[in-house]
Amino acid sequence: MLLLNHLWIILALPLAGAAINGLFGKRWPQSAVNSVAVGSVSLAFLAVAELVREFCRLAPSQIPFVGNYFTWMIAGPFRVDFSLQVDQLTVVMLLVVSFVGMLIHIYSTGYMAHEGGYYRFFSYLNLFMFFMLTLVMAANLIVMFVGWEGVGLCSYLLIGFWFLKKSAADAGKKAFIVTRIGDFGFTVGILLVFATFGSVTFGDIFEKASSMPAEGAAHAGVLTAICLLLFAGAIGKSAQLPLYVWLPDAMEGPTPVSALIHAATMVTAGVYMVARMHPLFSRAPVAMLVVAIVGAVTAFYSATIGLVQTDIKKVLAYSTVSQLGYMFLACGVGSYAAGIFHLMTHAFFKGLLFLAAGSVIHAMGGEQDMTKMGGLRAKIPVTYWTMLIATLAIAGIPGFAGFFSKDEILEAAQSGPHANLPLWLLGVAGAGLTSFYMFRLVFLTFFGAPRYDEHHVHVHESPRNMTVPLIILAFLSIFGGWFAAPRLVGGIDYFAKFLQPVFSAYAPPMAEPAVLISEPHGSPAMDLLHALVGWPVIVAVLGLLVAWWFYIKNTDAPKRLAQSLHALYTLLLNKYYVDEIYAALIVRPLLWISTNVLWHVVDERVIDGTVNGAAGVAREWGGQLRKLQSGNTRSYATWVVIGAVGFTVLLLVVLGMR
Amino acid sequence: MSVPVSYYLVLSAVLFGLGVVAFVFKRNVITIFMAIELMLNAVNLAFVAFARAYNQLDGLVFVFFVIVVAAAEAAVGLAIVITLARNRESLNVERVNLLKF
Amino acid sequence: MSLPFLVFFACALLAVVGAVRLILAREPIHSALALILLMISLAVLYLLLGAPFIAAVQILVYAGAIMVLFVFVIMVLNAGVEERTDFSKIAKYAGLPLAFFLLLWIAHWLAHAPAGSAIATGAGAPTVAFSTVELSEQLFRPYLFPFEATSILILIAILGALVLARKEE
Amino acid sequence: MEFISQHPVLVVSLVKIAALLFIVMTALAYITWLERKVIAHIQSRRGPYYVGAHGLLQPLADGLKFMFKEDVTPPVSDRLVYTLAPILALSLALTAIALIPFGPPSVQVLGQPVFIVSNVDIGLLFLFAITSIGVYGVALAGWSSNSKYPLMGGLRSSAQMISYEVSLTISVVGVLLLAGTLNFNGIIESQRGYWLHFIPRWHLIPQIVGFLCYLTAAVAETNRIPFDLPEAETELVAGFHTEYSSFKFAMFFMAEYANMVTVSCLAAILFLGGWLSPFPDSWKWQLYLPGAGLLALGAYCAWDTAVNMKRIARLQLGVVTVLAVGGGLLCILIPGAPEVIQGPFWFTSKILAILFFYIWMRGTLPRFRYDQLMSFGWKLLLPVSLANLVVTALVIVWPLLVRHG
Repeated sequence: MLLLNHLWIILALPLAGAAINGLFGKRWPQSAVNSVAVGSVSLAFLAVAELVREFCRLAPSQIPFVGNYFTWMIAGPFRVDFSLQVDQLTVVMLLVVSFVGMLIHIYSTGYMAHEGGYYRFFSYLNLFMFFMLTLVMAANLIVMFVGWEGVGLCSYLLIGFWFLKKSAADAGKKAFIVTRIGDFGFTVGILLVFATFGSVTFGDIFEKASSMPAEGAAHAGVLTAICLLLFAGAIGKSAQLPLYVWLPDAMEGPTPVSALIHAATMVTAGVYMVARMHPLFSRAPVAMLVVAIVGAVTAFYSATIGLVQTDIKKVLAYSTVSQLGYMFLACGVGSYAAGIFHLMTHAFFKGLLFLAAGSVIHAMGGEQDMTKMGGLRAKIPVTYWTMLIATLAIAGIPGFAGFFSKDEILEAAQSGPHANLPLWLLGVAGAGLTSFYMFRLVFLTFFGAPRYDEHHVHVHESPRNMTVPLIILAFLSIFGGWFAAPRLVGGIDYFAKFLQPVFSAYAPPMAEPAVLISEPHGSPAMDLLHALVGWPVIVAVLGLLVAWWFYIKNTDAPKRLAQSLHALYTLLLNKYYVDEIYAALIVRPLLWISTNVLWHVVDERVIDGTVNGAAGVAREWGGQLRKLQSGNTRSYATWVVIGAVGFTVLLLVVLGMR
Repeated sequence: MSVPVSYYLVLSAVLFGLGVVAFVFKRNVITIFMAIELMLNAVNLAFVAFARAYNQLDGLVFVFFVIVVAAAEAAVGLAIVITLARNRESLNVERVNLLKF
Repeated sequence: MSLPFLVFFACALLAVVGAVRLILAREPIHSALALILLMISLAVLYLLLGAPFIAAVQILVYAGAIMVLFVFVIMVLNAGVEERTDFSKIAKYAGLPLAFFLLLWIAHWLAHAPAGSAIATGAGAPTVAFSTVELSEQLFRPYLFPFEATSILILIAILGALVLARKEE
Repeated sequence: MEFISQHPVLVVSLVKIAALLFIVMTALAYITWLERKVIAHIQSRRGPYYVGAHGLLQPLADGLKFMFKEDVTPPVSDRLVYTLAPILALSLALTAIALIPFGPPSVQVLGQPVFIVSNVDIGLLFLFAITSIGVYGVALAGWSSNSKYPLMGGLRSSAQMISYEVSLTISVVGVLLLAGTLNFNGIIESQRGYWLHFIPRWHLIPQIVGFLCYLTAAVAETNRIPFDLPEAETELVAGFHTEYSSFKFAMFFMAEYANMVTVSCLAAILFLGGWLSPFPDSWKWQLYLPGAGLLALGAYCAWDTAVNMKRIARLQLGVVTVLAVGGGLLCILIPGAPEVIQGPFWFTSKILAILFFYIWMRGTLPRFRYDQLMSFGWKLLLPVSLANLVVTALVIVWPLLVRHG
């Protein structure tokens, strides 16, 4: 029970790593920095493993297991303890975060080997791990918020890691500011939670919430408000419509960062939060619906943008957005387990995709434009195979991790308790598009003739410390989803079963717990068949074939299509001009106001005026008083006397002390 | 029949006032120091008078301390005066006006 | 007119004369002498107030040490007649009147002390003198720390005086 | 009249002061005679001889001479201070003596002790207070003469006095610790009793170091050889009183001897048991010692008159003889007189001894150099007296420490 009683160790390890590297790493050799960074995270992972072992020993009554470390703040009824908790959901998140995080750390030691600010990078990375773990282990909203903001900060720092590059710095700022918009909602949500439940601790909140009646669409109340506000935060963090714009730009950061923060962990925080707050969401159908709609629409919408992007990382970014959309869709239709399941598998294959892309970019010497690649299959086989596996996984080809999770989501949307056919259609369409643009990526990158100058670019396979993580993740991208395999033959979804206690604990009476067993279609074989030839699979294969037809069979088709559908093409290519619209509608007015009102009037006139005025007055007085400083001792003495007399008069006359 | 304490206090006040006047109007640094001593003496008298009035010894103790401090002050002050006279060939505070804006 | 009053007024007169002389004298030495006169008469007043120890210390330290130091310095520097420069305006028009105002005010205030208050009642000779033993008790028990502190102060003063007065070669 | 009856203290005190003044003045005069004689004999001369038998009238003559000489006051001098200085010197010197108890307080008239003018509770402190002011006489004299040598002399002497006053005071504190009082009678009483039944419990024995320090410092305080730099003839003509003449000079002169007497008295009181007899009370014959002494003196004078004296001198010495014999007989025959006379007798004899020691030193020792004087005072005398004080304090406090852990 070592770690259960000392949960803080898991947090302390990466924090220590960050501190050490940040403080001393500058003078240390890379090897030292590596050992500190990777070592701390690996230890954290081992700690998590041990924690899981101990966790499994716990009796159901002891779950969630809460460790309270110190009282952080007390203000009247408002009391915040620094407390951490462990339940099945936390365990899943911990495993994903710490394991993927560890792999990416290892990968980074290779990828960043030639970069300046090596120690800085790893210090930030460790810090991120610390905050992410805090986020998932938090036992109350405030601590969770700390982690929430912390990861935001690290994301900002890492996106702008090459802060000399203006685009990178801007991207960092953009990410920070855009997510801040969502966080505002989140903050207000927390306040509202406290106002409603008088506590910020999950346990208390859920207890009180479970006693409240579910709010139907007719009478949406405080719960709905809370959920929507919290979801606003999730939108910002997880880059959903309409706040997704920061994520594509975030690709300015180093690729491992994209993999860790903007694919595997941080961006999924929103999903985790929604799942964590499910007792509230389950009682706010309106909010649920909003979540589902936003998710589905985002999934489809960003997939369409992904179709035409040529920057390899941008494609992956949009696909991330759309996959996150799927997760929210799952939560929205009440199948939190599916959402978390997809979160996990996504962490595996999307992390893998990014790392592989990074490996490609590494091999191409920093080139990110797919139109300048091609034919890399033979030159970097490991990268090719791993990336192919990941693509199959994300495309939802049966047998791979993505298939199971996505299938579960779509099924929940189709025939779950909150089934919603339009959303399901959007999801399926999105799946097709996903499959298309992913295979487009693969074909453009690895197949066909090289479109780059072979004399200048010396393509080379990445070093061992980069390829090994790829292989491990590839393995997981295949088998990571097989917990749910039995379901297809009418068996049990072990993953959902594992999470079931969490999601059924405070489930509202009306809504039965998340799907465990699909409704029987007769024999297991039929079930399997039905699953394998379900719409998701069909559209996935379609997407694959279309991509093949376009980019292998006759490669000039895309251009022709682009010309024939020129308007649509440019629209997509420019991401629906969303950035421009935002700029026109929000950014410019804001800038104008802050320049002409806040800056030139408020700051210059009012504030500076006040300050300078005060200074001027002081100077004026000083100039007058200076004359007293005559250097003549006796005049000083006189002043002393005058003062004494003044005091005496004060005492005797004014205060009348006789 | 003995002298009321208030008489002593009045005397002390008078002396103090004269001390202040001396302090303000004398020019010789040494004399100004003497003026300070005079004021201290006046205060001492008040102390003793009060000690007598309330029959408490603390007043005397304070006088004791005042005298000690006065001694220290005189030692240092006169040392300063000597250096001053050495450097500026004058004891007139009017001449000592470097401490100016 | 009983003896204490006689002594008091005599000494008071001497003291005031001394103070005035201190102001009017132009020779620093005369000022010093005036001050010594004042101190001695104060010592007598202390005796009258029944504080012989303080009286002795007053003469021993003030008249016997401090003023000797003054005289000594005056002699060493051979301080001549102080030249009369014009008063500083502030001193003339503000300081002097204010000082006298202060003076008169306090005097008036004290002279009209409410009868029966501690300072209005008689004090001095007839009542028993403060015993030196008790004073030392006070000095070495409750006031021990300040006492030691003053000793340190004296030490520092000595060092400071040495440093200041040393001729820099 | 009723005022006087209200305050018998005043009357008695005034009488005592008058008597004391008369005695002391004459004593001073004859101390000068004694000094000259002793030094003369040390230097194998005869000393004053012609004015009266054995020059006994010499002091008188000197006094008259001082009276009738012209009193020169330098025109450039600061008149006030110039005249003030000698008065200050002498008056203070004499005032100090008023605190000295010449005999036990038990001897009283009108309920007032006879042998002490004012028995102050903290007499010692007062004595020091007064002597400390004595510096002004010298300093002011030197300054007011407005001439170089006196100024130098004044500076020197004031510096010297300030310096040695410190060690003087500190060397005495040891005795105070032993006695536990500042009152002279108390201090003397604390020395009553005997070690081994015959060694008097004088502070001299435990405080021998203090005693030596005291003597040295005292000599310096009184500006006498070997510390007589203020009036070092060879360097400063006559030091601070160079410009002084006639009676003002006489005043300084007397002041110096008065100071000598004072410090001797102090030494006797503090270290030599004041008016206590050195012999155990059980030895009754000591009651008749004073008378016997006088008779012996008378006898010698008679013999001298008969053998050596001629004409007028015979008469003079005859008078002395009669006085001595008469005094001796009175001291013995009047009932109670021997007891009464005891204290003063022993006290004066002790004072005389110390004075003789002074004169003796003057006759033998050379003069210090100024820097030697200063370094001796600050670097040797002061540390030694301090050490003596500390050791004494420790010895006294030790038992307490042992008892209270």
